[in-house]
Order: sequence, then structure tokens, then C-alpha cells
Amino acid sequence: MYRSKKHRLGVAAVGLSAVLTLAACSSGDSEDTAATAEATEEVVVEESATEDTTQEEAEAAEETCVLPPGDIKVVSIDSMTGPAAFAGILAEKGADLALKEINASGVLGDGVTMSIELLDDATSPDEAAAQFSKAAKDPDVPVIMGGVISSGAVVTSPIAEKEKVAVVYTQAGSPGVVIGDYTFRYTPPMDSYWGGVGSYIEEKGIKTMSVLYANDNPTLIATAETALPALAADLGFEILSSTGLPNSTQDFKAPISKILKEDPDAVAVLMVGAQNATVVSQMRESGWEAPKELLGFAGIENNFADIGEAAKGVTWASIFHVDSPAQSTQAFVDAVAAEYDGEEASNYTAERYDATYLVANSILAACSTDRQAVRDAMADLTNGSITGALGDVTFENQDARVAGFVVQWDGEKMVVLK
Amino acid sequence: MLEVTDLVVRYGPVQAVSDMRLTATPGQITLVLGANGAGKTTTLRTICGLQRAVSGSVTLNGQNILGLSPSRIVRLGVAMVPEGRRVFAPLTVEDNLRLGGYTASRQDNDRTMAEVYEMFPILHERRSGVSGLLSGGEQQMLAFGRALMSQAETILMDEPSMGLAPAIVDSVLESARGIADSGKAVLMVEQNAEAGLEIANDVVVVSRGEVVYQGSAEGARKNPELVRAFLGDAALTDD
Amino acid sequence: MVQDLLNATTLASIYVLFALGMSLVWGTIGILNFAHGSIFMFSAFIAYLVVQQIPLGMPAVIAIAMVSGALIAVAMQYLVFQPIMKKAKNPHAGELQLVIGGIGLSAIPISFAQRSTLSNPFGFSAGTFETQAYTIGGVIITNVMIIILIVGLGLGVGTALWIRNSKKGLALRALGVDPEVSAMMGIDRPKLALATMLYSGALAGLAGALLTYYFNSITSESGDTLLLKAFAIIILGGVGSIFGVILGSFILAFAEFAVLLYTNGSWVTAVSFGLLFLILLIRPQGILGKKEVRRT
Amino acid sequence: MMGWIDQNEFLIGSTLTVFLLAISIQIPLRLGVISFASIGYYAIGGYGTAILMTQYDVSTWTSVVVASMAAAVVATLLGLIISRLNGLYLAMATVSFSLLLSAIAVNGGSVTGGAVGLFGVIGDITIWHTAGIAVVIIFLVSFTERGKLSRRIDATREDSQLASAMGINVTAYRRLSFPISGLIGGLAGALAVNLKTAINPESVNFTLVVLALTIIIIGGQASWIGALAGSLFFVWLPEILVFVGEWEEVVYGTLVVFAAVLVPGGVVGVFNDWRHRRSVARERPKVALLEAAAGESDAELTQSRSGKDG
Repeated sequence: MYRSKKHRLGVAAVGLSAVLTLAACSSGDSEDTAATAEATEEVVVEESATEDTTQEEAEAAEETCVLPPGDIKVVSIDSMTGPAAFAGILAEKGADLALKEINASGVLGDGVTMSIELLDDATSPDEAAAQFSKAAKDPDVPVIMGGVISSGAVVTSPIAEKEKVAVVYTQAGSPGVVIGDYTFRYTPPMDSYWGGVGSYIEEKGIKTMSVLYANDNPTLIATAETALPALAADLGFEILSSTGLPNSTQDFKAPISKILKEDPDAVAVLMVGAQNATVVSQMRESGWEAPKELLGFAGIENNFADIGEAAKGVTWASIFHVDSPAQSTQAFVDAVAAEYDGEEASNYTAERYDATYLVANSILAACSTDRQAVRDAMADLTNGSITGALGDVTFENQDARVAGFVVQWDGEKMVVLK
Repeated sequence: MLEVTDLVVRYGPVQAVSDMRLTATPGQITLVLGANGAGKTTTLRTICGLQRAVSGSVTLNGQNILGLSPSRIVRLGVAMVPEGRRVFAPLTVEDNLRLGGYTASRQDNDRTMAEVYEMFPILHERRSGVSGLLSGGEQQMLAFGRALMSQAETILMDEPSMGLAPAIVDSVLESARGIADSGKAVLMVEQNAEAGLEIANDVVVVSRGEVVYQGSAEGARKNPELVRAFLGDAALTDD
Repeated sequence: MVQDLLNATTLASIYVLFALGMSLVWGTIGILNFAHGSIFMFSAFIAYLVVQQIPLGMPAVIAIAMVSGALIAVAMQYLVFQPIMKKAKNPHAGELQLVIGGIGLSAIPISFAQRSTLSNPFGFSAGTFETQAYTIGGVIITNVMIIILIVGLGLGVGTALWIRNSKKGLALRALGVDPEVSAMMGIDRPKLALATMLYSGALAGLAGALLTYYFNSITSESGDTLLLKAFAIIILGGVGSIFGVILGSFILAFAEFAVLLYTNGSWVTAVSFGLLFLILLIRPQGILGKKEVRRT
Repeated sequence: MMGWIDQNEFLIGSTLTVFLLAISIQIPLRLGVISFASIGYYAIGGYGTAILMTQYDVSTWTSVVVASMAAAVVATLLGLIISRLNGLYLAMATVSFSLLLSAIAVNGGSVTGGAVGLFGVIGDITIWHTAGIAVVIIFLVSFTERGKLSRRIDATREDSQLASAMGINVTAYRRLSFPISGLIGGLAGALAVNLKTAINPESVNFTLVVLALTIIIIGGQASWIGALAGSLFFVWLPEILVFVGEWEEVVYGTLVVFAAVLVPGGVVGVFNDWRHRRSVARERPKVALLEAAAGESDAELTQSRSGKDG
């Protein structure tokens, strides 16, 4: 059923970012992906490539799928205020941009538009749950986009399963978020790609490592307690100590002193917010310089503005980078810059942008706003690889996976190492 | 001279004091008698600015002091020895006295403190001790001394004998007499009518917030039945 | 070892700076100020906003933070705490009312700062001050640490001595014991309360600026973390005792340090609450507190 | 109507569980005990239920009952060991008790699920069950707000010495408030975890202490109606404030400040004051007598007592 819309999508995407096309076309086989990668370079080729593969089917389907004119309202629950607002606000920029492109293209059909009702959860799980359950009980809402906080997502996921409405989360990296048929996540959990720094670890000859992590953040716990030990076993380096600290810790002199005594080759800093800046600068003040290494995690760059030079050389794995060679990422980066006054795109924006396209594509593929149809279409789409702002994304049980980049802070910004 | 005329005080809808009239004259003790809840403490609290009045006037040497802040009233010369003494228990005896002299000059403080120590040698003995550890009688002396430190000419005393052993009551009230004799005007509220009348010059009996008897203490002493009648009447409302 | 002791002492000095004003206000004029952390954060935030425009040195940044803190605290006292105290039917009801007022107040600056920074960390990197590290006999000390040690311990001891020996200090102690009798002594409570709040606010501002220098950056929520620790410190030392604040700060800082050094660290939050709970069971008036202190 | 209830099930459920938590704090508060241990009881009830249901496959209702009872037992013990304290010292001790439990939750490994907490607590408690429990508790609590018992409770709070003199066993009353508070607090947590299907350390931290406190003070300390009004207000406030968008927190803070300054008795207190004034006006002569009897330094007490007598 969903395959039938390919043709329309392909054509519509011509004037657009390549993302829509790619997302729709890449239902799993590598030939498709290759064809579309080519297509992004040249519009004409792209169109024909798409037609080549699915012309017959598509033409047959063209007649059958017409979404009824009107507005398709999708609910988005995100943290626009409170401690997670920095991520929520950037994420919604991605959603807005995607939405604008989709509606401008007319891809959904004559007189069909999509709109997003944005609800702020104020970084509170209870508010997220209250709004989610309301949206889930509204039969006119075909699909929901979920917010950035894990503690909210673990509460809203059972509601989605119970009310049988698909939800696509971005961020929300905790276990217990993707729990069944109706829950999808467009942000790969950090522990799934942190291993990307493995090559760097090998290259630098790191043999010993100490870990400092936030013991009240699910994502960072998983990275410190699961991903890192696995990587250590894999690459044969030793983790000398793993110190879990609560987010109320402000002075890190004591754990740093402990680590300095252990004298590892590298220290992994997996803390929350300003703590990263404090740890890194206090490490530097304690004389921690190259060739001693500092490793971080995705998003850590947001905390480095104020310590600048001190964070130079911190290395981590990121799922997104503006200098990524992927065509689709570059198209997205340009679109963000054009839309938002030259702003540099962030991973939060990219994830939500892709997630918004996934939602639109699922509705198109289902050719319906019926919840079950949309969720089935989404399951099919995520069965394969999707190329978008994040580059190539695959899914494991409806949970995103990307290869990621190794990036480093150069004193002012993060740069891709390879 | 302190004059209270037609004073009315309310707690919300409850009238605690109505049409209170009192005078305190230098060198004299004016004793206010009355049952629990008759409005005596409220009157004293109103005079020193801790309680707001509805109407009436309180003047000190002709100047109105009603409605002024407590700290302003102390500066004008009215000091209070509160019910239950209320010394600053964790502070030393000397600190308590220094607080009494908070509004006075350093010279006045030095001089008065010497006088207080002379009057109550036990305070001098225990001047660096924590005042909370003093006995009840000693604390009462400290409260007197503290009030004297302010250089106030009018001193209000709220139940100075309360909770004290009978043996000490006399000596405490003797001290109060001494204070009046030194030229201060003393306005004293007492439950112990008999002991109070021994040292007072004038007596005022209040019941349910109103003055029911006013006259010389001597007269009252000579005619104890009279006072007892009023007190008895007032005491009845206790049940 | 020497390094660890020095680091722990620096942390203790930070705690002193933060808890000093809070303890003073609680122990004397009876306000348990839940907005203290907010004042701390927002003063640093205002200094940050100014530094973003004009690159200033440390003295100017500290001055801005202190003035901001003092003004915010005075405004809070004048607009909220004083009216509550005036209206309170009894001290017990007033106490809770003040706590609630502080909670409401604290939400406002935090929300403003969150909006403005999107909860990202902020610091004074746009200013001209540079952190320098010196190595003396194998021990590393930074110029910020030296300033914190001197200012924190100096102000702590200085304030304690002032409270103990000056006339106004005596008046403040009296207010802490019995506000009503203090008024009978001629102590002008509202005026003294305003002055105390001003001092406490300035201290919060000072702590905010110095901590931002020390940690390099703080966030809108940083004040709340310290608030809970300050409760522990104040009760540990004894409400109303300034030397108690110093003692409490050292105990907490060294206890936390020990936990972080000798365990895997995850129980460090429990240290402050555990100590607080324990001390309340054994010696509720605090280590240096006097039993008779009325304010409960 | 049913549609509306269905749509707002979560908010209604939250209101009810927050209300139970508020009642759990209010009961000791009415006796003059400022205790925030209820957050800890809530944690015990919530985690206990979640652990029993997800790790031991115990049935929903058994889990709820066992976890609430456990909270009551812990509360009783706590009441015994902190009986020496009062005022803000007691408040602080109970805050640290609650936050210690939260630290245990973080460090509890697989039993408590650490920072992630426990999720997938899917039982068979509906909104109607929760509402039913709330009504029963209101019914029981309202008994303590009438007649002789109410006066004894008021006296214990306003002047414990006077209350003792009147023959009220103040210590016993205060001590008894702990298990009751514990049971209701534990129940609140147990029902909340069934509503939310998840619990984590974040949901039992200092923020909840602050929320509970504001609810009681803003709503009113004296009656369950105050707790209900406060719960309604704070749970629904974000819904109401949607139009102010990003300034929600500022508006919230300002409202709390205004309430603290202008309406010390809470929203319900304002209403009671008004009612009270009317009844007092009618009972003037009686009031004067009572006032004289009670002693002027206790005028406040007299006032409230006489109001209820009339």
C-alpha cells in the first residue's frame, strides 16, 4: 500500500530538499539507496531514477491515493521551557522547517496541509503525560511527536501503546521509551554510537581510561556502564575507575584528584550541562594536557562556549555534524542557514526535521490519517534505511542507529576528525 | 507622666480593652489589678507600641505616643518589663543589659550598668554567665535592670511576681519599689493583689477590659473587701 | 594529600560564602530564605549579561554581582518578606508563609535566566580575567582559589566576630532570640532586617561571581543545589551561629570530599542529607548552637 | 462529560494523587507538625508498588495495600525517632529523610532501577478507583474537622501547652499523625505509580516537596477543602496558563508570592474568614465571655474556637 505513493513523493521532492524523496524511496534495498544518492546531485536524474524503479506500480497507485483536502493535525510535545528547553527549542526549529517545506511542496495533495500543534511540557514528566494522554485520546490526531525528556517518555510510551497511536521521539535516550509497536525513536541511543571513538582510542594508543559520569542520567549511565566496558573489552584497554556522580555535584576537585592518582591515558567526561565545563576546566587547571586525552559525548559542545580554549582537544562521537560529507546533511544545513538567519544547524534540529519527514511520509505512505495505517506505514519505512539530515539512519526495533562521527573541540567549535 | 485615656483595643471582632484610663506618675507605682483576660497585658502592650489601638490616646508628658513604633517609644522614655521576664536566654547577663541600653549613649550605659550592678549584686557576679541559667528571681532582676538601662522615665511591669517562689516575691517587689523611689514612674500589672498593694501608691481594678475601680493603694489596703469584691467578680468570669 | 586538603578547604570556603548570608537572615530576622539560591544565580547572571557587552575585570564583575544581589534581596524583603511578617498572626504561621513566599520568588529569576540562556551554562569568559594556576611544592593552586579562600574565610570570620562584638551584632542576636522583646529594647526590626537582607544579598552576589569564576560556568539551576546543602550546613553548625556556618561548611566539604575520594562517589548527595538527619537526631540545636535559641 | 473525563484522565488522576499527598502533609500540619516525610512515604508507596508488581508479579491491589502499609510502618518509626523535634527543625529532618530515600532510589541498582527508575507498571486501577479512595479519605478526614476532635486538634496546633493543660495528650496526637500520614502518603504514591506506569528518583525529589508545601499553603491548611483547592489549582495551572507560554513559571512564581503575602490563610482561609466574621457578629455576647475565659494572650485561639462553637 505505502509503496504506491513513491512516485508522487519523488516528483514532489524535486524542488525540495532531497530528504523527502530519499526517505520515501529507500524501503530497504541498496539499489534504491544508490539511485537516490545519485539523484541528489542532479534533479533530472533523480526523477528518472525514481520512475525507473517504481513507475508501473506508482502510476497504478496514483489514482487510488488522494488524501481528503484539509489540514492534518499532528501533535508535538516538546520541552520549550525548563532545563531541557535548549534542546526543545532547537528541535522545534527542525520541525518547523520540515513542515514548511512539506506544505510548500504540495506533496500531500491538493488542498492537503499538515500542521503541528506544539505543546510545551516545561521539562516536566507530568505535564508531558497530561498533554500526551489528551492528544492520544483525540481521534483526529493521527500520530504524535514526543519530547526530549526520558522521564516524560517512559510515562507517555505506555499511553501510546494503550491508545494505539504511533509516537516518534527525538532524544529521550532512556530504556523504557521504545517499548512496542507504536513507539519509535529517531535519536540513536548514545551507547549505540559512542563506540565510534574506538578508532580514535586505538589511534592514540590509549591503554587505560577513567570514567566520570552523571549517575542520575539514564543515557550517560548506559554509556558509562554498558557501552564503554564493551568497547574496552573490544579494543583491549582498561577502565581504571568509573565514578558516578549526582547532578548536584559542582566541585570536581575530589574525583579529579582520584583520577590523577590513577594516571590513565584518557578520561571520559560524561556529565550534565555546566558540570562538563567545570570538569574539563578543572582538569586543565590540574595540569591535564596532551598527550593525555579527554573524551566527551554528543551535545557536550553546548557547554564549552564559556571555557573555549580549555576544552580544546576534547573528543567525542556525534551523530551529527555540519561538515558531514553526506549530501542530505549539507542540503539540510543550507536550508537551516537560509531559514534561520545563517544559524548553524544542530543535532536536535536535524533529528526533529527528519522525524517530521518520517511522520509526513508515513501519512503519505498510508495514504490515510488512520492511526493504525500510519503506524504500519511508519513501521515499514523504518524497516529500511532512511537518508536525511542525519545522513543514513537505520532502525533496530523502531529505534534509530547511525554510524556517527568522531569530532573534536578545537577551542572554538567542534570539528570532524574523520 | 504617662496618661492613658479612653483606650480601646480589639483583636479582630473581640474587644480586649474598652475605655481604659490610667496615669503613671514619677516616683509612684500605679498598680493594675484584674483577673486573667481582663485586658491588663493588652493595655501595657498597647502603651509600648506592640499592639494597635482602635481609639483613645496615650500621652507621655503631653506628647502623643500612640501609634508610634516600639523602638520610637523606648527612645521617648517608656520601657517594658515583659510578662514572664523574657530575658534573652542564650545571651549573657551583660549582653542583656547592653541590649536594654540599646537606645542610650555609651556613657549612660556605663553609668547605669554600674548602678544596676550595685542594685543587684548577683547580676554582677554572674555578668558573663548565660542569662537562661539564672533563677526566676534573678531573671526578674535582670529584666528590671534591662529596663533601667534604657534611661526611660516610665517603666511598665507586667506581672513581676509571676511564677516566683513566695520568698522571692517580696524582694522582687521591694526592688520595684526602689525603682519608683529613684524617681521613675512605674505602671505595674499584678495578679498578687495583696503583695502588690503593699508597695503601690495607686490602684486601678479592671474587669472585662474596663476600669471598675480606681483609687489610692492605701485606701484599698484599708478596705480590702472593696477590692476583693471587684476581683472576685472578675475572677468569676474565669470559669 | 596536601592538594586534597587545599581543594576541600576551597570548597568549604565556597560553602561559607553561600551559607553565610542565609544563616544570618534565618538566625536573626527569622526568614528561611528559599530564594537565596536564586539571588546567588541571578546576580552572577546579571554580571554575565554586562560582561557580554563590556569586557570587564574581576573587581568590576564582583561589584556588579554584589550590587545586584543586594538590590534583589532588598526588593524581596521590602515587597514580600516584610509584608508577610507584618501580617503574620503568629510566628509559626509566619515562618511557613515566608518559606512559601521565598519559593515563589525563587521561581521568577530562575525562569528569566532559563529563558535567556536556554538553560545553557553561562560564565564570564567575555571578561578580561584569566585563571592562572601556580604550582608550589607540587601543590596546584589557582588565583581564583586564593581569592575564594581569602574572601570566604575572611568574611566568615569577620562576620562572626562582628556579630559577636558589635552593638548591631548584639541587636541581631537579640532579634534571633525574641523579636518582640527586642522591639521593646528599641531595636528597629524592619530597618535592621532590611540591612541584614542587603548584606545577605550582597554576599550571595559575591558567592555567585566567585563561584562562576571557580567553576568557569554555572547554570540557571545552580543555586538550588547549593540551597539544599546550605540547609545542612546551617543546621549542622547551629542556626544563628556564624562560626557554626564555618564549621558546618568544613564538615560538609570534607565529608563530601572523603566520600568522593574513597568511594565510587554515587552516594555523595546522601552525605548532606544524612549528616543533616543525624545531627537533628543527636543534637538538634547544631554543634555550636545554643539550646535555648527560641527560633525552632 | 464522559468524553472530557476520558481526555483529561491523566490530569484528573494527578489531581487526586496530589490531593492525597497534600492530605498526608496536612494531617500532621493541623497538629502543628510541619513534616515533609510524606514525600518519602509517597516514594515508598510508589516504589514498593512498582517493585512488587513488576518484579514479583504481585496483583495490583495487594501491591498497593502492602506498599501503603509499609509506608505507614516507616512513618511510625520515623515519628518515634524524631519526636524530640519541632518547627522548622522537624521540617528539615523530614526533608532530609525524604531526600535520603530519593538517594537510595538512585543507588538502588536493579531493585529501584537507578536513575531510570521502574516503568511498565500496568495494573488495573482506574480513575474511578482512585476517585473512590479519595472520597473515602475525605469522608474520614472530615470527621476530624468537626466537633470536639476538631477543637482538640486546633488547640494542639495553636498552643500545645494550653492544650496539655486542657487534658489533651499532645504527644499522643502528634505521634498518631505519623502512621496516618504515612498510610495516605504511601497510598498516594501507590496510586500515582499506577496512573503514570513509571516512577523514578526525579519524581520524588525536592521539587515535589516544594509543590506539596505550596499546595497546602495556597489552598489552606485547615481543611481538606484547602488541600483539594490547592491540588486543583497547581495541577491545572499549566493548562490554564498555556496562553502565557514561556512565562508560565514567572506567572506561577508571582501567583505564589501574591498568595503568600495577601492570603495567609490560603484560598479556603479567605472564605472561612468571611463566614467566620458573620458567625462571630451574631455571637458577640458569647464571644466576650469566652475571650475573658481563655486569657487575652491566646486571643487568636479564642477567636477560632468561639467561631466554631457558634
